[in-house]
Amino acid sequence: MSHAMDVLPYLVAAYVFLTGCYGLATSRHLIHAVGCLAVCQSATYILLLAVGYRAGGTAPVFSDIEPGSRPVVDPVVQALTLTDIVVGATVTALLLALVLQIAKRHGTVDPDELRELRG
Amino acid sequence: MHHLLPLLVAVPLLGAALPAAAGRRLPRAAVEITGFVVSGGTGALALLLLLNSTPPMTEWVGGWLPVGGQSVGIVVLGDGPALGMATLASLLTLAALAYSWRYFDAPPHGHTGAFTALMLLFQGAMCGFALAGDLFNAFVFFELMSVVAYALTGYRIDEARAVQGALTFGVVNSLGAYAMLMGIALLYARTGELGMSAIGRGLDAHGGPDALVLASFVLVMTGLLVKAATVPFHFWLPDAHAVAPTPVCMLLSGVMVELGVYGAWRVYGTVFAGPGGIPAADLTRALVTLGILTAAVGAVMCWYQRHIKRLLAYSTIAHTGLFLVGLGVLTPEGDDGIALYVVGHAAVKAALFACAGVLLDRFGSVDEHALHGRARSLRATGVMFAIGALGLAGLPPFGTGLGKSVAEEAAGGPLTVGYVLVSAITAGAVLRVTARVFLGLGPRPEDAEYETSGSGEEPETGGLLRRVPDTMTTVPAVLLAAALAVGVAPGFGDLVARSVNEAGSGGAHASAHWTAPGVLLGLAATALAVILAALAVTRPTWLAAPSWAAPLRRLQSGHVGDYVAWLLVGTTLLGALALPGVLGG
Amino acid sequence: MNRLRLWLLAVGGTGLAALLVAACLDLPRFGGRSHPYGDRAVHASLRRHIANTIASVNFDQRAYDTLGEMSILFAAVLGCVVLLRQTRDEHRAPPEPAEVARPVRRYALLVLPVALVTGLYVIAHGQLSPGGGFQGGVVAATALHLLYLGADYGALERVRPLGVYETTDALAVSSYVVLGLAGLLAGTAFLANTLLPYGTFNTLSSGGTVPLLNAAVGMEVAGAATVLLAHFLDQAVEIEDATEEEPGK
Amino acid sequence: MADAVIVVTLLLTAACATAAVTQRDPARQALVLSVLGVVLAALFTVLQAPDVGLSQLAVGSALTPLLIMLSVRKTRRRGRSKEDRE
Repeated sequence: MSHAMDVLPYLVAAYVFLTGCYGLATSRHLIHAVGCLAVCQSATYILLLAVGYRAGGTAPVFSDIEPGSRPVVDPVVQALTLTDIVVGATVTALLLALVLQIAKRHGTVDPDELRELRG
Repeated sequence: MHHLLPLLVAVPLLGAALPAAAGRRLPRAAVEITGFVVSGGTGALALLLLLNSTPPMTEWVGGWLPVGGQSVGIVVLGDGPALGMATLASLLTLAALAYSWRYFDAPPHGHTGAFTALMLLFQGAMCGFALAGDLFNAFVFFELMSVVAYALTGYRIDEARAVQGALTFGVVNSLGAYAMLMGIALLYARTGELGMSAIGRGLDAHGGPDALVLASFVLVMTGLLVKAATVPFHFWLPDAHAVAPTPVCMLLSGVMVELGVYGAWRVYGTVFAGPGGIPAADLTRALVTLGILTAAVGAVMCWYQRHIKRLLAYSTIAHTGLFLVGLGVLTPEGDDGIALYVVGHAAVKAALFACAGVLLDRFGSVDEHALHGRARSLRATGVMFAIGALGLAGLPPFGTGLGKSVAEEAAGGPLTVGYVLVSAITAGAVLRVTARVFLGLGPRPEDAEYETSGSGEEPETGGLLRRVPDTMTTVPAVLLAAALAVGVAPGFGDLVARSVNEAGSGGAHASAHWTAPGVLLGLAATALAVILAALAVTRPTWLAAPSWAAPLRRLQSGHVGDYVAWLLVGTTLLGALALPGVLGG
Repeated sequence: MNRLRLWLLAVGGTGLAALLVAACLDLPRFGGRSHPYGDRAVHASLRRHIANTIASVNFDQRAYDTLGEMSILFAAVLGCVVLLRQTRDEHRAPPEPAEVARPVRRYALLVLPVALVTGLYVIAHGQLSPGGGFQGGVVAATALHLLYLGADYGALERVRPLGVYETTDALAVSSYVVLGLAGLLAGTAFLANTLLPYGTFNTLSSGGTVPLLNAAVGMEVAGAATVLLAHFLDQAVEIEDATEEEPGK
Repeated sequence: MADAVIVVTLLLTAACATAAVTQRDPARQALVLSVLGVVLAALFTVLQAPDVGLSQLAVGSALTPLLIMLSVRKTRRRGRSKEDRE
């Protein structure tokens, strides 16, 4: 158990990333594709936070614990993940806006039926 | 002086935010003048800093100076290449804003400043990315650059193609960015640092490269090479650049793609070049292989386009391949040559897009076949288009020619032939367009089956203007003059070479100037381009698409799922190319 | 499904999977003790009297990243304004006021003020406890849209003058940049947190400029999320295009 | 004990991610994404990142699915009115 535990979170992150890529490549609906991209991005959150975890550590917030009394997990990756989450939401919003316009202009949201921009 | 470095980001951001806050009541002219002043001022500041960049500057944002060699802050770099790219991006933004003065009409109701604000944000993002010395900070500005670019690409929402191209662009680039972030997380896990040079030191301290280093290298490079439109990550580029508004195309093709190449150079040189990183031989193998592939695919596809903006987009891909080859050989001369080449190429390519924009404005079409002979009256634009083509071929004394000749000498051997061929083919395609569209030479070519035509585009001005606005002819003229100046101005080449070598290349100094073989090769490429164009116009059947090119064109399917699959193949390819050194080490 | 794509996906996916798994096996084991940057960040945060280290990293040590992130949000708002604008062939049709079940209405109107206050509280305590500008901003913006559930679209549009939120968004970005520039003008560095006293540890006013930057981000996120949601609601509810207009035409 | 909780949430995350990808109907996918958001928020809290968990709860399980639902509604509405016309 403990040995598998050493790498399990990383493997889950890799798995989530690849799953998202698979969904993105085989998607038949552009909104679904944007959702899959969000799945891909959640892999980055998992990886970042897994990298910063410290066994037995607590959250790096010192409002109710004495500084130095307990080990804390890495605050830097948490800050990075926060940034990443906001970035992800904005990208999703923009892409969805584009999908809406595609639905209007092409009359379809199936990538297989978009017959422009070839060759 | 170094305290001023973050201003290159802050000023355009403020310039974008303040008019947006006040912008609902402001007249259009006020917003546009603000745009000029801000982007021009930032450009001037970048130039000033560039002239003071010896010795290279660094700035710790927030004053978090390192204690005992370690800091908790973000470092911003102020060396020659960083400030050079920031200056290039700023000046080109200024040119694009000037170009869109009359050209770009129809701002969204109640949001007069939206286009200008987005352009300024784009400028700030490009400056921020160029100056980034911290890997996560580079990712943030990379994303900012991407987000603004998606919105700008899809700006003409009435156009079915524009929104499709923008979505493809968005999905592929975002996926690339997430791959890059995975790579950054892996590097952070190994070294516990985010500053590029700190990560480099951390990797070296850990010992030789292993699978972790390889994976992080591949993932980070994937993000950057997607931006640089390297084969097989390149599919999004023609789809996006062909449909974006022309002023935006000038920036996308002129600097954004090159920033991807610059990022790859910077990240390799700072993070992975040490003994704990990727061995030099592997990097050369990876970059030169991908570069050759990119240049070949770009040149072939460029030749067979009829949509003029798409043709120019493929020529950008071809030239990006040449940049990668030049950097991949890892010599100081190669770096110098590519730096000059990038500057010259940016000016030439932006000028060519600006000319294509005039066609779009006059005829509502950028289709080589449909416009056959119709643009005879646009003499000035035709002449500039032809001059731009010669610049693309690297005719001395254009800056592109100088950069190409230096890079050719650094690459040497069969790679030189590649440089000549690729620049000749792309320039030949542009000359062919000139001959058909502006001179009406040759018979009207026949339509092929699997291609994107350039007809039926919406003009980008609201209501047809009586004549071509002066700004739309002045801007390409100035840009072409700048491209010429890069090659002619005495000592400019050496100046660039010195500042590039100071920043990277391990302190070795090389000089960049015209040599006899370089001039001859430039002339040869130009002659070949002229011959190709003449053949294509007079004997269309001789150079018609051969059967082997058809599958290549079919790969460009416009399907976002295909592009994602190719992105995965690309990461695998990159990993395989860089694998031997890791196994041996 | 296209066969070539499946082959590419199989090859590329296998390659990337192999690469990632190999990399995972070389990573330091999960839960390890070595976090040099993290430890330094904790010390720096305590030196500046900021109880929540993450706020310190976001708004002080790596405030420059947050500037970029705010700009991304700002750019996305501008982008959505541009991309979801009403085109010539579209028109607005105010939706019929929908009948809302009384319990739903009561619930929504009850939760709305609570959620808004929670949002503001979360913003204000950013440098003390978990939460801050991002989280609070999103909560406040989403809370506002409970009105749609609780009352109807018209009520929502009345309390939500979009222009004000857009201006708030832009002003918040500007004030963040101006606070950064103030550091530069004071002779230290861009975004330097040296202007204000660091205050008493674990109080609302501790941490120098951190609470100010945090508030700016909170305003920005609330404004941006509201505008984004509003534009999507507009598309989903109000804007109709030619094909939707009259079925028989 | 802590390890066991982490393992469970990790496996749940992987399962939700798989479901979000294989659920091809975008409206249902939005719901699954919302669940994924909650599971991720729980995982982050277990990993001692309450800040990130809160953020993920607000963004990942509320804002993003809401945007997706609104987009689905818009495209569906179009599709329906087109069918009516035919």
